[in-house]
Amino acid sequence: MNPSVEALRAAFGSAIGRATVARDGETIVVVAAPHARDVLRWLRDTPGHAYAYLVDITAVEYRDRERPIEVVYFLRSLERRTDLRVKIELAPQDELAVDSVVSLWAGANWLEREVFDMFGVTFREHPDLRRILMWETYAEGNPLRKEFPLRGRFSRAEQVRQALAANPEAHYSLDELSIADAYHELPPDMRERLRKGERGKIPHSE
Amino acid sequence: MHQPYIAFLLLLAFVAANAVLLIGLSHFAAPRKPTPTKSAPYESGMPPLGSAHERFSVKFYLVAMLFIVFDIETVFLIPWGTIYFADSSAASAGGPGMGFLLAEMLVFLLILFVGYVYVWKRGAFEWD
Amino acid sequence: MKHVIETKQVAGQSPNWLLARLDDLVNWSRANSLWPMPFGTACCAIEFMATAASRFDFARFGMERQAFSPRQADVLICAGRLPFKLAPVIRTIYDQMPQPKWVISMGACASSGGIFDNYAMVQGIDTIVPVDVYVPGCPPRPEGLLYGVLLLHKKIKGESLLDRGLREEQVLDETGLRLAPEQIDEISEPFGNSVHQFRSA
Amino acid sequence: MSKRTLEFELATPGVDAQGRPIRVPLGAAATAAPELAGEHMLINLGPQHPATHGVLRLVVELDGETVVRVIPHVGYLHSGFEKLGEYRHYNQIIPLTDRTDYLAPMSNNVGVALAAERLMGIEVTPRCKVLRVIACEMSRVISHLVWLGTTSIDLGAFTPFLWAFQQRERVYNLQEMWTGARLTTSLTRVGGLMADIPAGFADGLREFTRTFPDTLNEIDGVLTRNAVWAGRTQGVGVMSAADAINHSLSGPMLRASSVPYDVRKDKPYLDYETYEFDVPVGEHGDVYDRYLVRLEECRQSTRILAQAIDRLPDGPINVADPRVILPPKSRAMTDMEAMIYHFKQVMEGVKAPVGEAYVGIENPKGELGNYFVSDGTAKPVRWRIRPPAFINLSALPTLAEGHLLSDLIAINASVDIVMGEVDR
Repeated sequence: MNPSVEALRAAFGSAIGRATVARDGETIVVVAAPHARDVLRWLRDTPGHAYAYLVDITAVEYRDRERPIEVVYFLRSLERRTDLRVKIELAPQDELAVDSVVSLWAGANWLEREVFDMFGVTFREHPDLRRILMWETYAEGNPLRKEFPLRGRFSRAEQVRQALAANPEAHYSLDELSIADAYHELPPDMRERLRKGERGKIPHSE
Repeated sequence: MHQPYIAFLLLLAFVAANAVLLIGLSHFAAPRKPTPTKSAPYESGMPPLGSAHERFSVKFYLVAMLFIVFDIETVFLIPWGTIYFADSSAASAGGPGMGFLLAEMLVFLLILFVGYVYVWKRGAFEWD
Repeated sequence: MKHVIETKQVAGQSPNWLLARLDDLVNWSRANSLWPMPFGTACCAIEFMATAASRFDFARFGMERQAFSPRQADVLICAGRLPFKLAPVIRTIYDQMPQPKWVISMGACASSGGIFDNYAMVQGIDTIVPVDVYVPGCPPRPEGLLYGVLLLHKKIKGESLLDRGLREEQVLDETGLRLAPEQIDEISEPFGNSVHQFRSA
Repeated sequence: MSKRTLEFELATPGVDAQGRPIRVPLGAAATAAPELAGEHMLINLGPQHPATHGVLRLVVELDGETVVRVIPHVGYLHSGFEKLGEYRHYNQIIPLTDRTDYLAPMSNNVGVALAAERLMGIEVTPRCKVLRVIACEMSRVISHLVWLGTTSIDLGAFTPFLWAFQQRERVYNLQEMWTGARLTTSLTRVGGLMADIPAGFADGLREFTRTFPDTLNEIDGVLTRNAVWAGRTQGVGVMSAADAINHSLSGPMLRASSVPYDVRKDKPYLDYETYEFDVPVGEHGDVYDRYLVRLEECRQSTRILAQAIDRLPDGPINVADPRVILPPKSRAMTDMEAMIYHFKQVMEGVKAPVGEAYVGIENPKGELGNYFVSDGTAKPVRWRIRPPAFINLSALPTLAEGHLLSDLIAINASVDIVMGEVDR
C-alpha cells in the first residue's frame, strides 16, 4: 500500500474513499468527484509525494450497468519511482462530468478529449473539449460505451453516406473556421450554414 | 565555314518545335474529363478553406529581386569565361587583349559588389 | 440504377487493324509507366515502402516515381485500412486524379475491412472508389503486391481506346453513394470469424 | 554522447536564455509596419501527405513562412482496437497488437502478454524472458531504422532511407524465420511464445549484431556532422525538461530533454536489470538531440541483443500450466485430460481473475502501457493502450509554433509518430 494514501486521508479526510492494491501491486485510491482536482493538485505539488508525471487518463465501464463508470488517473513520481492510481466513480444515471486537470498537466489535454469522445464524460473547464478520434459531427454516440453496438448503430450504407456527404466545414474545428472568418475567407454558403447552426446535420438525400 | 549562327538557329528551332509538339500533342490527345471535385485545389484530400490569393510580407519580394540581380551577374560571367579562358588564338585574331578583358569584368564585378555591401549593411539579408 | 463498367476483351477482335497498333502502343506505354499514388494509411504502407526500397524495388516495373499528388498519379494504391473518417479523403483524391486512372486495393483491410469489423472501418474500399485489383494478405508480401501490379499491367494491356466507358468519370450522384445502399450492406456483411464476435462477455 | 561539434547561430527564432523557444509575437510584422503585414493563410498538411508519417492532419496557420498556430487533427486511422479487445479472448488480442504500432510489432505483442500475465499472476520461463528481450530490442532497432529513413527523407537525404531499409530487411528475415510473418508477427501467447527460435536464428542474429553497427556508423557519418542536417535540426523544436514532464512525454522525446527516465532501468521487467547497457540522454531537447538519442539507442540495442543471444538458457519456452498454454498436439491427441484442456482453452479462452493490471514497457516510441480490467471472464472488460506516440504528438503545437514551415516538418518527424498507435 502506497504511503501517499495515509497522507491523503490526513489531508482530505472523507473525500478519500476506499484504497485497494491492484493485481499488479499498484495502489488504487477512489476519490470523491467534487474534490478530485484539489486532491490531484495536492498530489502533484506536495514535496513528499511530487507525482509530477501523469502517465495516462482513461475511463472504465463495467458490463453490469449498476457499477459506476470510473475515470482513472495514472500518476507517477519520477524521483521516487512510485505509481498511484486515482479513480473517480461516476454513477451512470447522474451527469457524467469531472473537473479537467489540463491546468495541472498539459499532457492531459488530448487524453481527456479522447475519454470525452469515447465515453461521453465531459471535463469542466477543458480549453478545447471536442471529439478527437471520431469526426466532430459524428452522430452515432460514444463508441466505447457498453450499450454501443460493435458495428455501430447505423447501417453500413448509412455510415458510408454520412462519411462522404459531410459538408466542408465539418472537417474543420470552430477554431479554424473563426480564423478563416477573421480573414473574410469563408464562402457565403458556408457562413450561412454556420450562422444557422447546421454544422452537424448531413443533407439527407430522400 | 558557313555562318556560325545557322547552327544556333537550327538548335533554337528544334527546341521550340519539340516543346510545341510535346505540349500540343498532350493538350489535344489526352482525355480531359473535368468534374467539380477535380477542378477544386488539391489540399491533401481536404476541402480547402480560404483562398490562396494572400497578401504576403514584402520580404519575399525583396529576396526575389536580390536573387535576380546576383544571378544575372553570374550569367554574364559564363560567355566572358569562354572567351577569356579560350586558347590564345582569340587574342591573335585581333580581338581585345586578355588584360583588357580581365579589367573590364573586374569593373563589372566591383559595381555589383558595391551593391552587395550596400544591401548587406541595410539588413536586407536578415530574414525575419 | 448504377452501371458497373465491364471491360470487354476487345484487343483480339479490334474491327480496325489501324487502331490495333495504336491500342498496343498506348496500353504498353501506360502499363509500363504507372506512377503510384501511395495512399498509405497503416501496416500495408510499411510493406509498400519495403516494396519501394532496394530489395524488392517496384521501379523494375515502371513505378519508379511515386506521385504524392493526385495530379501526376496513374494508380491509387490504398495501402492499409480505411476508417470512415478517411473515406471522404480517398474519394476526393480519386476524383482529383486525371484519367486514365486505376486503383489497387492492397491488403485484406482495404479490400474487405479485414479483422476490423467494427463501427470505425469501411468494409472494403470498393464501396467508395472503383477498384481494379485486390491484393490479398495482411500485409501482402512485397511479391504479392508486385503480382498485383503485374495483374494490373495485364488488365491495362487488355483495354482498348474504343471502349469509351472505361475512361468515364464516375462522380457521386445526388444519393452520395457509389453503389446502391443494399449492395453496400451486402458487401459489408460480416463473414468468417467475425460473424461470432458479438458476445462481449 | 558525442558533444555537439557544430554550433550554428540560428536564423530561425531559436532558444532564449531560459531554454524556452522564442515565440514570434502574433502580427509582429503588423505592429512594426502595418501595411507590410501579410494576411495569415490556413493550409492543410493533410491526411494524405508524404511528410506527416501517416494519416496525421495538421491545420497550420501561416504568416508568410512562420507557423503561427498548428492544430493537429488525429483519428484518421481510428480502428476501434479497444472496442475489439472487449470482444476477444486474451490470446486473440495479441494479433490485434501487431496492427497498432506496426513499426515495432513484437514489442507490442510482448507488452500485451506481460500485462495479461501480470493480471493472471503467471511467471514465464527464463528462456522465454530472454527471447522476449530479443524480440523487444529487435523491434526497437527496426522502429528506429524506419524513423531514421523517413526523417532523413523529410530533410532531404535519401540514401540513409535505402541503407536503413536494407538493414531492416535483414531483421525482417530473422522475424520471418522465427514467426513466419515479416510484420504481423503475433509472437507471444499468454504464458509463453508461439514458437521457439529455429536453428539458424541465433547465428543470423549474431551476424546481424556484428555487421549492423557499420551501417549505423555510415549513417552517423553522413548525418551527424552534416552542416545541412545540423543547421535544420539544432535549436529547432526545443522542449525543456520541466515542459517534457508536464506534457507526459516518454521515450526518446523525454530523454532528449535531459530527463533520464527509461522504463527498462527504472521499473525493470523481463530481467532488464541484468543486462548492462546505458541510456542516452540529450541536453538541449531539440530535434538534433532526439536524432542522437535514437541513433545511440540503436547501438545500445545491438549490445543488448549480443548479450541476450550469448546468455540464452535452454529449457521450455512456455509455462507448464495446462490451463494457460495449449498442451502439445501429441499429448492432446493421446491423453484425455490434455484434450479437455485443449478444447476448453480453444473454445472458452484463458480465464482471468477479477481485478485490473497495468504494465508499461519501453517501446521505441515511449512508454507503451497495457491496462487490463477483468471481471473473471475470458474477455477483458476494458483494454486500454497507453499510446506514447499519441501523448508525444499532443506536444507538437507547443514545439512547433513560432518556427518556420520547414522546421515544422522536421519537428513533426522528430516526434516519431505511428498513426496506428496514435489513433488506435
